[in-house]
Amino acid sequence: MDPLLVELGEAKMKDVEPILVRIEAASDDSVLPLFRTLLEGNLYYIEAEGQVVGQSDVNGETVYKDVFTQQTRTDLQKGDVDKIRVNNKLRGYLRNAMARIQLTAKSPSVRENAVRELLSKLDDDTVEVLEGLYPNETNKKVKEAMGLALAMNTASQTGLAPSNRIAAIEKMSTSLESDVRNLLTRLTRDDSAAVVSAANAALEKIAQRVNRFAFVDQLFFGLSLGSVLLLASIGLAITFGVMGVINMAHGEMIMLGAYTTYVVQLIMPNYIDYSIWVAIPAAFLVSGLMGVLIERLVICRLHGRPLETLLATFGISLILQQLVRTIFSPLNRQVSTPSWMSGSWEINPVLSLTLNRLYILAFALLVFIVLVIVLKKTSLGLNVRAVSQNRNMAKAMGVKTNWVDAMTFGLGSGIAGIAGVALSQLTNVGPNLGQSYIIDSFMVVVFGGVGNLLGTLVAAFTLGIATKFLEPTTGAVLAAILVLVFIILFIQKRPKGLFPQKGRAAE
Amino acid sequence: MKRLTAWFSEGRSTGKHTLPFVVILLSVTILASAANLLLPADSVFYVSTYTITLLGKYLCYAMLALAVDIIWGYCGILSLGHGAFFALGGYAMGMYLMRQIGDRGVYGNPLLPDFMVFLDWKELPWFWLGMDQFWFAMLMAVLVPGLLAFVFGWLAFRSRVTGVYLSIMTQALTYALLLAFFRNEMGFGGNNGLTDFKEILGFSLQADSTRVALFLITAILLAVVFVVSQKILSSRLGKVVLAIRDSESRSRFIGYRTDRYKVWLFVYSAVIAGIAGALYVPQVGIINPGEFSPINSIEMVIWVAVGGRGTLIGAVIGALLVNYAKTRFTAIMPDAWLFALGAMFVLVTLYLPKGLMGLYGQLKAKRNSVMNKESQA
Amino acid sequence: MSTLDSTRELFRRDQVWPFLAPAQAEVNVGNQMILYVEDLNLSFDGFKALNNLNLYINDGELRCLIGANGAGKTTLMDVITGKTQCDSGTVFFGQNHNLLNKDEAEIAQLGIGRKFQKPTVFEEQTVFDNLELSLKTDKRVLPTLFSRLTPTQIDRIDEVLKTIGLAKHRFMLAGALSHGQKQWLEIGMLLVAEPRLLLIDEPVAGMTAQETERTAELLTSLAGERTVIVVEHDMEFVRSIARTVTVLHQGSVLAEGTMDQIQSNKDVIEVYLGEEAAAGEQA
Amino acid sequence: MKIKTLTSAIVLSGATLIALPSLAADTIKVGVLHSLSGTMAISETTLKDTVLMMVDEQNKKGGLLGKKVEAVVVDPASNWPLFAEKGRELLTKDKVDVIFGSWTSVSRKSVLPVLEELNGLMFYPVQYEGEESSKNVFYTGAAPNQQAIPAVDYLMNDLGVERFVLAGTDYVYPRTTNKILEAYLKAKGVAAKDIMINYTPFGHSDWQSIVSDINKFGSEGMKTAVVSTINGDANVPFYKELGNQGISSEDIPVVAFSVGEEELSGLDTKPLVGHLAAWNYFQSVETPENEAFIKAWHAYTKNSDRVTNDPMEATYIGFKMWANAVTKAGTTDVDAVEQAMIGQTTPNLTGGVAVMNKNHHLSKPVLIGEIQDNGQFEVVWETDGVVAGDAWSDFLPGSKDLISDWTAPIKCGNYNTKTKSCSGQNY
Repeated sequence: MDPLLVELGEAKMKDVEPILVRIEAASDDSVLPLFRTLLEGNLYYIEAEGQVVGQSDVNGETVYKDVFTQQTRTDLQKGDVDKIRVNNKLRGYLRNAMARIQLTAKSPSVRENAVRELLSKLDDDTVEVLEGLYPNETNKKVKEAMGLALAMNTASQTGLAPSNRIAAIEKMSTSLESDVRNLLTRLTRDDSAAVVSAANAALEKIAQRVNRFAFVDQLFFGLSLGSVLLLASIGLAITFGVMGVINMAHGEMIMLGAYTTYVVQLIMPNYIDYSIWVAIPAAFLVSGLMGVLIERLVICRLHGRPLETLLATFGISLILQQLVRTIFSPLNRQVSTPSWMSGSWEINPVLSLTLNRLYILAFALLVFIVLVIVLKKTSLGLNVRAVSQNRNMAKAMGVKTNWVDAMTFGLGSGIAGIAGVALSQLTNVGPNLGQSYIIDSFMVVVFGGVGNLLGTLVAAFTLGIATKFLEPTTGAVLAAILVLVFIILFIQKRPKGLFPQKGRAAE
Repeated sequence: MKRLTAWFSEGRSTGKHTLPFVVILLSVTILASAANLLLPADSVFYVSTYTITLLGKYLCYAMLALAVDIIWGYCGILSLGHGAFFALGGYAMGMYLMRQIGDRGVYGNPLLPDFMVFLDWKELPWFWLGMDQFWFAMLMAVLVPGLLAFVFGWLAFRSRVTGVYLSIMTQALTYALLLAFFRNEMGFGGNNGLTDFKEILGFSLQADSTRVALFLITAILLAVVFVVSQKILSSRLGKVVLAIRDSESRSRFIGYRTDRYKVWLFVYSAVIAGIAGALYVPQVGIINPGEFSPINSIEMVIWVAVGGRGTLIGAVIGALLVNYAKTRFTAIMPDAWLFALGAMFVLVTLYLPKGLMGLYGQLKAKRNSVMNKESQA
Repeated sequence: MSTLDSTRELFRRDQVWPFLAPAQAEVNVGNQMILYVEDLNLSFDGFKALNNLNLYINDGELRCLIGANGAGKTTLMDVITGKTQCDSGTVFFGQNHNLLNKDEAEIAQLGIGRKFQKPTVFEEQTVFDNLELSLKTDKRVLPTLFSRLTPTQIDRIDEVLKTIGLAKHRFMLAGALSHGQKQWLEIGMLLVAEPRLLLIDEPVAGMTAQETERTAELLTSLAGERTVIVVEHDMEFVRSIARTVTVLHQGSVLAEGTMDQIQSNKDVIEVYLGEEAAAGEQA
Repeated sequence: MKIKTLTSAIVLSGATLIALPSLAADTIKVGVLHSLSGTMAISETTLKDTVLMMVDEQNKKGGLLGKKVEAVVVDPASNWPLFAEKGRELLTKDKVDVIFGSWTSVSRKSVLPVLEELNGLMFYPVQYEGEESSKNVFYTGAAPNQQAIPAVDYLMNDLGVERFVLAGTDYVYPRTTNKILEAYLKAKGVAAKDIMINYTPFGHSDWQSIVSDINKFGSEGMKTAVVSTINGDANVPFYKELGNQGISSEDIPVVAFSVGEEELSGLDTKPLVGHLAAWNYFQSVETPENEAFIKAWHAYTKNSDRVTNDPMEATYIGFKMWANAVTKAGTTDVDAVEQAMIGQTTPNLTGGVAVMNKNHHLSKPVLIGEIQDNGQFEVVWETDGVVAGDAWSDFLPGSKDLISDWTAPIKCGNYNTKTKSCSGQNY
């Protein structure tokens, strides 16, 4: 083993693969940590000793550990080691090699994944191994996967009798794996007519199911876009809908929230996973306070002049943008995704929902519900509703309208800040972040009906889903244009949006 | 007495700035042009072509501000989409200038503009036909914005979409057009827009004399638009328009079909914006979808707010002043000019709700209040 | 109006086709009746503002409408002037003008003028301009653009200015007038438009006793030549001008007759005067 | 009274606009025409700083022709017509001798007529779509054949890619690049059904459907790669979506032409490891020149975390060559410098020597790098020698007969070799 490691450490990248083949052939599953470390790009070579070592980051410090024994090597410095580099080709090889080794792993899920990984690379050796393992496999799922692999092998053997192959094809037709579909597509060009028709039938059967899942997938995309729109516009629904203030700086409140996330992660670089939980209240406070400040300094002097709040807040948005540009530079800032939010929830081979979007969807709904409760059940909410319906009356009843205005605006802005935390997980954190959402937000609020939170919810999801279902046929740009034109026409038909306020009070 | 009353009610106060404005505008323009063409470049009074082009651009913006003011200051319709009409007028002119290039484009194709050649288009799209004729292109420069304003206005005003809703819808309109013109498939040159113009009516666009001529034409047209708008707004129609701004429902109850008045005024305003756009393009040398961006349209509103809405002269002064400030600021403090610009908007809305003209009016009113009282008695 | 309705309209034999009829056709008051309101229904979010309301007004009459808050007085005016769409029913102006398919401006041009509860005048314009705008003229866009004041029109405005006592303030901005003066200006705007039918909502609110008296005089002098409908809470005022009084209650007509008849009507005493008294005590 | 105020206001503003002619030409002026605000500020401010640093260094070496070099910075604010206006301002008011500027194609197209009218000189430091060669512009960024085509070659030859997704932002650079690549791929025998082309608007942020389409396209049994000409801001959400949908670089590698170190610095790179980019420069390349450059950059910005990137190297090469050409010509006169520029050489920061060709484009090496988890690139492939920039692509029907040659006797930016004629020149 050791001479091979020396070779590995000193080889040029293009010579590495044959060495890895030899390492794989010469060893058992004990080589797994080596391959894994190499795959992650953390394998280093100690030239002086002819040994390899794994590097990892613990609380910001570089630590070296022996790959096989996991013992920490404190004697090594950065200069003593050279990185063993990998490229995509090697990564592909490593992944397959690990799968081959893991076919006999203890955990059934690892075994199943290994089998699925190998579906696309069914060479004779692998098939032989699988055939040996199949009869003794106890876990149902793993056995199914192995059966599928063997069926694929059978189906692709042109030398076998068509009846055997057709039976194998039928077995394959219950699978949604893309490798299965690719194989079946190849089989439709087979010499045997019976095989061709069986493959076609199987493909059709699979296609039906795939289409069903594709629909679910698209629906999820729509809901996810809707949740982003909801988050971006819900703060506006309060400042614009309840207070009648056209806050052009709303987008910048979102931006502040996103930058707050960045700063929080900067302060606690080793606790990225928890940073979101700190960032949410922090962003709420930062944007909320900024909102209160803007309300007290500018907006409270513009009561009853809604169109002029537009101009003043536009000025504010310019100032805020330039402010972050000056403080944080015009470059985008890096916000990391916590590990629990990365990746996706794989329901089956054709349907997987990305976790971050799933969380954001849930988060948007949660924010919405909390907001509704705040407005319906708390005394602040009561005051807010009273002021929005009849300012003078509320004043006469002893409501401190100034205070309520400041709090309402702060609440709306704070929620925009929270939206910024969510958006920082999806898109750029830069000075232009807010700009890209402001128009969409206004569309959502107007479409839903000003002053109606439920309307905002329905409008956000309607627009999100509509956009996503239009996109495949029209392309992203045309879909956006069509949605805008639709809103323009819709407002002509129903000038007060989906859920208008009715009766004399609305006049 | 009667005749006096009639005269009073027709040529009232709003018109008093017209004559001085036209005189100053035209004399400054003519002086600047003469200084550019006749004086040697090293003379102290020489006006560089850069300045001429810059002034020409400002005047286009002033005309655009006039259009915004007519609809916002006088009728209370806050349009956040006037950039769309401006840009459409600009595109009509741009298409004409594009066709004028003829076979002098980089690919030497006599019919197709360069961007169509490298997108591999085989023939001219239908909407480019006829654009090689100056009169037709100019007709389109007013017709297309006018038509769009008519359709949009007819739909919106008839359904009584007002106030904030209308503003947001106009914003949506210009945003939708922005996205559409960005698409290369649309046949308007995508993000790059139309540029690299050579000639207008056979005159080279790079010649000083052409630039000066364009500048003069812009000034004259601005004066014409100013006078015509002044006349319209001081007619009874102008009073109806003001009435609609103050109380639209009352105007309806005394028998005015306010939707038609609003559509009419909206179209008029859009046509002016279109003309401004058509004049703008040959002077700055490029038209691209950026002109449709909602931010631009908001900026126009701000020019008017700074100058003072509800007075035509205010709109012009606002446009000139803000743009001049912008030019200066970007040169003097490139890193901080957005602070200055933003602060200016906030301060003007807070402390000068009627803009600079309002401030001027207040100062004058204070001084004259005593005199007025005497004359009334 | 649905397509079916408009098609039906085409086949009516008692009238010319609507699109052939001149828009400004004279109001046909053949039966001495100028306003027909029949079976009017309207509800806001379940609340029945108008409930099978029937009302007929004679040409040249001065009619007072009274009723408690929410009885439907203002809503009725809203429906007549086209501000609010009703759910069902018919409203005809004379025999030949269906008001329900016209908008506010058309109705105003037919000769129905309205004064609101809260005086609404064009505050940023002078008293003179306010009246000029209300003149009975061609109110289409282009004629308005090229219109000039004729000497007759100026005379007419001067006359009205005198009537409403604002002759001195003709070049004052309307916004600078007192509340009472605004009321007068609004009445003046009605007068100068020479309407056939005037709908006047609480004309004397905010007026001094003297002014109230003058208003009463003015309204009675108008009746005969014009038809006037007045909504008023001030019972003294109503008594001073009314010949016929209609009492509305919960969106329909409760009683109709002379003031004395009304005051002795049992139902009215119960629901209207009773409430009024109660309200008076509270205040 | 009011007339007076008005007159004085207008006269005053007019007077300040009239530039006082610069008193003495004892400095050599370098105009910097990069957006410092607006959407492009993200990319362009770095280049402004680079030019300022180069000016600084030049002055430390004693300036040029015995004179001090002075930078004049203006902000065109990502507003394309403003590029023309500010360009004119630099040339007529500030009388600069050379301009370093522009990033987007449209900004270059906007300022181009002004440069040609006033006979200015500009260095354009960004990779672009080609199809242009002006007497007044030197293109120090990559032309498509110096970036796109080598990258596709690498994908086909080294990674065995058979299917291609050409994804780009909808503007002229991606459109042209993709047109060229499509023609090139078809010439290499790739079937039309194996090429998927997709365009998205600027700043596109919702990539769910497109990434899922790419995933489907890539799971049909043939090795697939994405060739990305997605612009600036849209990249972050694109890569995030790729990572979240579990598309790793081994499954479907993405090779990008607009993603460099600067863009990666705003990105959590862990999910991107292994994706590719093609450039003429990477910060990670270890040469003495590069090390010195990075050191100088960190010292100048007083920030050792600032990264360097390809357009910075292009600016560096452009500035060096211009300084040499001025020295060689002995004057800053545009025509003389233009002729002196052709044939100029400057060592690349990545090794080898860059040469300015007759078509105003550079010969440079092409590198392909894989993204590492530290936000840097690891070079996985490079061309053997330098590749000469091609102003007119051979793969576009409109331009295959065109060449650019700014030396006598042709002296033309778009010379048709078939008709032997020169078209579309503005000077």
